[in-house]
Amino acid sequence: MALSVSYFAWVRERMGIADEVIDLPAGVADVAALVGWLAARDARGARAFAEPERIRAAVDGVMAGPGTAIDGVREVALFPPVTGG
Amino acid sequence: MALSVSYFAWVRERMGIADEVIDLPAGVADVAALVGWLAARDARGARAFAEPERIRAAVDGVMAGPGTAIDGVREVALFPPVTGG
Amino acid sequence: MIRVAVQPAAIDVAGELDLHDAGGHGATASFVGRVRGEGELTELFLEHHPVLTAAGLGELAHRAADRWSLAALTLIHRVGAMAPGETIVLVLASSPHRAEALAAVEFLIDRLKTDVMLWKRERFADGREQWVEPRAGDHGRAERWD
Amino acid sequence: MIRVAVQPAAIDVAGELDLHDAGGHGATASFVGRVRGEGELTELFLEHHPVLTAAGLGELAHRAADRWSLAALTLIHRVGAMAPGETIVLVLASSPHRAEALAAVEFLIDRLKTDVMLWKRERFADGREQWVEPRAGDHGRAERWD
Repeated sequence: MALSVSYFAWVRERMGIADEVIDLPAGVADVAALVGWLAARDARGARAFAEPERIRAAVDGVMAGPGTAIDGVREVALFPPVTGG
Repeated sequence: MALSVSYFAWVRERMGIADEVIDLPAGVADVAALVGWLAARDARGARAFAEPERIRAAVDGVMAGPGTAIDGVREVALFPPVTGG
Repeated sequence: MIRVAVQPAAIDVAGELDLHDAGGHGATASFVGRVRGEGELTELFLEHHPVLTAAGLGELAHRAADRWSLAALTLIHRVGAMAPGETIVLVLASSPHRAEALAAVEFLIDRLKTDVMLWKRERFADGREQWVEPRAGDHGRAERWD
Repeated sequence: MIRVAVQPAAIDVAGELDLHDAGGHGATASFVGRVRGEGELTELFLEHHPVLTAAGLGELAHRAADRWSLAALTLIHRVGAMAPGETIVLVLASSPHRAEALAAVEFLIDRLKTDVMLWKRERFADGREQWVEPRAGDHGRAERWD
């Protein structure tokens, strides 16, 4: 399944890219699993996602938790807690 | 004793003057007594001070209550509750 | 910097903001009160005491500056006759901390209604005039700060 | 009238105030957040999401408009690189009732810190860069509104 994944702030810096299209293996069913899969994939992912509790996500434009399903979605954004205002 | 008395808002309108100097008789010792004396003095005073509970005062530039002594003070301002802001 | 004024001239909000901003503070909260044109109101007249009104505003400003950590404070009240849409009062408070700037503005606007010698008179299209009565809620809001 | 913008261009506070004021509302509360120049900060960079940042601001604005009786609401957030003293965020809320205007501004500025996809990065005189960490107090302030 092809999934668009985008990264923001220090997650983007550590990944070295702003977005990519991933061919997601079966069994990676929710946000937490995606984060774990990215952390295990390579050194950049290991650095970006070393502390999964500091990662927030939006799934198809809606704020999501670690347990949010990603089956059939088009895009996931991964980022640190926001600091606007 | 000569006392400057000034009036504001509808108190001023009902009195028909903005300020006056009063030769205060002995025994008029506090703000409440002054208001009562003005109400008894003439028709304008009776109209302006018909409801003494709606009158506020400043004595020599400091907010004062009905029991504030006016013995020896230079000026008293009499006015309705404020409505600024 | 504390700036307090009681003035019959129109309040120049953008100009006051520029003056106030000179320091480049972290957070600026403000309040602008304007004459509402409800019920065919044609004029609002604001009466003041030549000495005590300015003194009262100055005291409020200093009380706010004692209570919150403020880099700058502006408190301007217009007096005399004004038309619907014109600005009656402007409060600007700046602080490194947004919560302090917001609290100071709220304190000042609440207290202005109850603590400063100012009286509003309304004139309507039919020529009728009336002095504004204080609203019960104003005292409740002002007392929150005691 | 609700106006929401996410822009790399400088925020024109006086111009926005004029736009917002067009209706001559009773009470206008505002908040201006600016880049502080502490600790030899030379640049603040604000990263945003091309779609979700504006959507989040729009949602917040409509939530405020549902909750309080507002005649007008302006919510402008700057993004990209900015220098100390420049304006990051502007909130303007007008209402016939001052308490509603003030509450709406406070709600929006609290929620902006926690609900909208924006990330701050600081650069210092020695070339060092760091992403700003959220402050524990921000979440406490934002949750007051739930």
